[in-house]
Amino acid sequence: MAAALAMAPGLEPRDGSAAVDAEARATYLEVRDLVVRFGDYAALGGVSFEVGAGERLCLLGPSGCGKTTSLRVVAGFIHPDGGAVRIAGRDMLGVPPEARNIGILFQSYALFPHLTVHENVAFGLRMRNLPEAEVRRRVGEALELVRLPKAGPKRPSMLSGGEQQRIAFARAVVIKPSLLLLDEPFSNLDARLRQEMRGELLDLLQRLEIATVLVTHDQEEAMAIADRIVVMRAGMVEQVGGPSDIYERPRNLFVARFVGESNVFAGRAKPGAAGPQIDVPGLGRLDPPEGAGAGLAGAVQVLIRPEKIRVLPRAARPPARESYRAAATLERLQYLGHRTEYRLRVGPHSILAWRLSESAPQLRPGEAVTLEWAKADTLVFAGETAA
Amino acid sequence: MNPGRARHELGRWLRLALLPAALFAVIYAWPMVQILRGSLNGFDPIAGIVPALKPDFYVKFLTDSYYLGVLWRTVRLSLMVTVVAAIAGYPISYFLVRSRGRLRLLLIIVLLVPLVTSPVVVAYGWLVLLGSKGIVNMALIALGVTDEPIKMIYTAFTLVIGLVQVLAAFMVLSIAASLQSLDWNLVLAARSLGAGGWRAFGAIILPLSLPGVATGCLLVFSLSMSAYAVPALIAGPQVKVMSELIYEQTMALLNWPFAGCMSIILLLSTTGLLAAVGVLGRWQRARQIAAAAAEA
Amino acid sequence: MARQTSEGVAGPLGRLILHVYILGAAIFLVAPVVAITAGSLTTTQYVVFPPRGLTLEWYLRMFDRPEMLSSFALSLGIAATAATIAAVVGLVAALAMVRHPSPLNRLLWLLVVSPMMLPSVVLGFAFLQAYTHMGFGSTVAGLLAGHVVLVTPYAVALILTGLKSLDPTLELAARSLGANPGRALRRVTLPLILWSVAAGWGLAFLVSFGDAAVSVFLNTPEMVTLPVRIFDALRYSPLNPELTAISSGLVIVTLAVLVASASVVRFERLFGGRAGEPAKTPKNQEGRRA
Amino acid sequence: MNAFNDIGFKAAISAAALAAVLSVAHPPRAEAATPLVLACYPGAPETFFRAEIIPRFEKEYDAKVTYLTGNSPGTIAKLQAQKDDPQIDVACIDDGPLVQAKGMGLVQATDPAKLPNLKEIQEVSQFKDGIGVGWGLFRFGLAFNPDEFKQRNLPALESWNDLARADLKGHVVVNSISISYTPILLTMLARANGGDERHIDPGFAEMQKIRPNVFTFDTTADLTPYFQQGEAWVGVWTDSETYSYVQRTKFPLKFVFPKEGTTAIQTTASVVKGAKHAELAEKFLNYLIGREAQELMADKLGWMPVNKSAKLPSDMAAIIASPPGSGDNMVSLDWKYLGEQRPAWTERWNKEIETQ
Repeated sequence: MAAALAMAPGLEPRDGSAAVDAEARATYLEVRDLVVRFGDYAALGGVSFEVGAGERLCLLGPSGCGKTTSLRVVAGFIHPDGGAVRIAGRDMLGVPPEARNIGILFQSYALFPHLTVHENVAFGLRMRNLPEAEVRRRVGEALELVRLPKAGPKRPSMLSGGEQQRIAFARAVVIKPSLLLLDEPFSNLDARLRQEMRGELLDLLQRLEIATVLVTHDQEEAMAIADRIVVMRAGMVEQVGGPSDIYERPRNLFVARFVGESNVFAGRAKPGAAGPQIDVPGLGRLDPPEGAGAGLAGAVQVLIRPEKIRVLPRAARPPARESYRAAATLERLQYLGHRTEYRLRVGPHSILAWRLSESAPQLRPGEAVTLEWAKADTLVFAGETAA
Repeated sequence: MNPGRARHELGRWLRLALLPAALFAVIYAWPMVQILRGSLNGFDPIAGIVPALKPDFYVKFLTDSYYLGVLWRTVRLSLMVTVVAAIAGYPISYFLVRSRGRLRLLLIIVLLVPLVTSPVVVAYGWLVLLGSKGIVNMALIALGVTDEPIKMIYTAFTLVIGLVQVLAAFMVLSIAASLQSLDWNLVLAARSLGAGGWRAFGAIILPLSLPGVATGCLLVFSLSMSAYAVPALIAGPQVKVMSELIYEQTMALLNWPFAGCMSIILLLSTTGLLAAVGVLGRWQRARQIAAAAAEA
Repeated sequence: MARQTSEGVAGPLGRLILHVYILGAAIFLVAPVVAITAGSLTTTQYVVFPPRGLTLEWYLRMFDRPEMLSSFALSLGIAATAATIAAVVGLVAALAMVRHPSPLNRLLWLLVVSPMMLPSVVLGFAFLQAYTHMGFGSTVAGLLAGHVVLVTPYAVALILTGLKSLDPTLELAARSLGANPGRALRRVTLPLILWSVAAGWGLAFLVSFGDAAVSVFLNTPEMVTLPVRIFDALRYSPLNPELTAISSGLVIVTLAVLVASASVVRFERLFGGRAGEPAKTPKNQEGRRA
Repeated sequence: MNAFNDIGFKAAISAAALAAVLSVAHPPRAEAATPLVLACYPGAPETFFRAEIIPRFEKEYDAKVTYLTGNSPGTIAKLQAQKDDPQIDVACIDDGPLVQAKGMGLVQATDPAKLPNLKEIQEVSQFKDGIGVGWGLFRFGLAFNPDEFKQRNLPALESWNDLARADLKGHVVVNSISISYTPILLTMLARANGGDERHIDPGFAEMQKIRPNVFTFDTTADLTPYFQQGEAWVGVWTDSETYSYVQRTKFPLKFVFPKEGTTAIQTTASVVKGAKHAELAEKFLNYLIGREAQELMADKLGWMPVNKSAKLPSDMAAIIASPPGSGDNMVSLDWKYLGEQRPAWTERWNKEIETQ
């Protein structure tokens, strides 16, 4: 498939891309056609994904998309109305949560407030009736792992948010789970701490090599941690793929808009001899590259990522091959350290573009400029409005 | 939800609910069904109950403005007791959760004293204090506030005061329970954002303690609606409430069908009012959510 | 805890007003009982306040009335048993209501809470009739059953509040760590709502211990609870210091039991609420506070 | 397997076990003596029965008496509930509610031949239908505090209508309609103003005049707190209660019979219908109205005896002003009619008198 133009859903088979990415790994967790209904409301309408051994999968989507419900079905807290969950080939339906050997890091951490840190971490081991000496050894190791070896006698309430999270992580992994589930693990932390913990968690996960499912609504978090991402909406899977697939080749407008920022223009497509011709009022004709976009007709949405747009002093050099150009006026310019953000006007459109600061041209607001972007970076989707 | 999972859920619910439901069906619901059935009987002052299946007593109650007036007074005074208890009890709850050790223990005991004392004794205590030769009147006369003793007992006012005193513990402990679980960091945060003490109270503490206030109001309102001893002994029978009528029919006239009828009406009024408040609350929340969604 | 560092909402003047108010409220709550207790120290044969002369004679006479003491023991036993059953029923019913949403929960709630909304004379009368038909009208079982119905609403209300304020993911966490539902309940849920269960038990105990209206219908020749004895005695013979001595002596004994149990179970923490609190109190605000 | 279930089950078992233990703690006594279950008033009468009457009766008749406390409606409720299998042998009920107990068929007649002491008691205490006997007499009148009267130079009380006197404003205590004294007060007021129980309107009219004077309508039938606290100067009460109270506490109260006449209510005792020990129950009734028991009652309990041969305590005359002659001033009431009218009077009283 041509990399340049992602097609509207329905123009190609649904599960086309997922199989390609999972090829290297043996499937460890397999979730098939999950259906969960709460009364009339369908929380999950047939969700499928798999996780390879040692792989980190992220369920990404806005709130209410069914990602947490999926997680709870995998954990065994919700009995689905349909579908299957298999871990290492074994059917999990009917297996109670306590028999699944799954470690969970809850959004609220769910540390037991009446137990000390040591007792919290030891809880799962005690439930497995391990000898006391081994419990002590493994709790020690786990606390060592999260770099809080002295926290044992403390109460969870005496720890900071970041420390609480590390203890919750230790408690989840000390039982040597076959699968680790992380439910919005960073949402209770402030921005700086979130960055820090994200890196730390990634290190830990890479060291432990446990199959992991992460649930988040934060695409940055998803991209930073996951090997593969499942984008969900309204109880359905929209796209499955590696972080760059999802970003560079979103399957539809929803995925494109949910993952990263973009400029979106409404246009119309007319079938032509060499492929469709696309008119965007105010931007002119943006024909897709040869061979792509066959069958597009009627209303379309055209999408360009801000970092794909080059901002040039007017008529600086001849246009690059296979690219589009548009004349624009610079309205606002913001220097953000490593990058510079431009707010530009082309006819009726307000366009966002950004460049790395070191390669950003020196421009002043009000200046007339030329915008240029590659045809390959122009994504066209069928549809009336941005959903 | 598919039928299988619904059955599964119901099964799990039943495993827990069966014991209390079965126990209460036998020792509570069945006796009350008898009362309901009995309330449809007739009554003869000499021969007693006349078996029948007629809603005569319900018709009598619901068409007589006197009885409806007593029901309305019961509701009105119970609401007053609830509001007074909530307002008067809130500062005590606040103080309770912010004090510790012996002081807190002492305060809890003080709250429980009226609850565990025989109402006859409490009533006599109020007579001793508020009567025309009581300390309060003596003090007022000595201070020259009044020449004649003021009648402070056996009025609707003493009914409210007496019930608030006896039921205060339920309100205070319920509010204290929710204040106890309040995250006081939020108060700090609000104050660091520049909210004054009272603004922080209104914006943070009060809304978060509302569940406790609701539980307290539920308890106090229900108990006020059904209280007998305090109204009869402290407010006197001139301030008639439902339970006094019911007591009179049960114990003095042995008219158990009419007593049963009024009990059923009282129970329906209490649950009906609570349900209406519940529906109103849910409707209010739904409207707020809708308004928030419309804004977003 | 964070509370120790927080200032509360009131300034110094507000605090002063609050303290004065609390003092006033405390006086209001105990004044009638104190007046009568003081009045029963009188040397006259009838209660007067202020008392004329001081004597403990009336209190000492209490011990000459074995039926009062045996009733006291019976009341303690009935109250403890009824409160225990009420707490178990309340716990199980509250778990059903909170853990398993069901349209039947409204009915269950009504079943266990509505006794509170009925005058106790109706309950007593209904129980007497129905229990006699069922064959346990004049037995301990009947008296106990009546008290269980009477006091369960309090246990349910308090345990329900405690359970609702508990973070449900704590139990899920326990399950994911390998605890079956029973162990999760015992090791996590119960310890965390213990205080509201204890508070529910305590209120149920006090209500049962103080009830006269239901017991008067269900008493048997061998079993008359203390409040019934006092209530009857006060109603059928003029108020005298001996009876008020017994009544206020009862309050003193009851509260002594409370104080004693308080030092054992740390009563001041008795009403729940703390459950799940620390998990909801991430300390990340510390960074901002610093 | 399910632990919630498990806990519920264990609780049910332990509750059942506890109940079993508690009931075993009171095993039915195995006794040679004939048992008798007496349902009678709590409080002072209970103390009196336990201390004076029961030991003597048990000794004389080789009986074992169990005393079950209950006021009249409570006892009737129990009799009604146990109708098919009565546990009570003798029931003490006030004469007003006794009419209802009879109407409900809860008590049975006694052969006068079995009650030799019947000859000695007042006529009012013997019932024509042969069901039950009266054993304690309570005559209506006005109890007052002479100290309060002296202090204010108030004229002496003479008539039922004096309750409406302006100088008593706020210091009259009348029982609430739920106390059985009040319908009788109504008939007395009616009689003092040209009516009677069948023409009750004058009674209500007079009560309307008394109403502003009323401090409160008492629901406990115990007027002593109001006298002790000086709220009540006059109360509608009975001679037995006044005497019994003064005898016990030395509180200065006096009692007067209004000139229009008075009537009495009685405490009665009846054999319960289908009583398991009816024979012994009859013996108990006979003993209760005998001279020994009646004198003990007057002496220890302070209640007026129904037995004409019983001696009255010597100090009684100082407290109870000249009991009216046995004949003309004692009005006998038609209890059945009063019973029939009580619901209607109660409702009318509630609407017209006991309102704010």
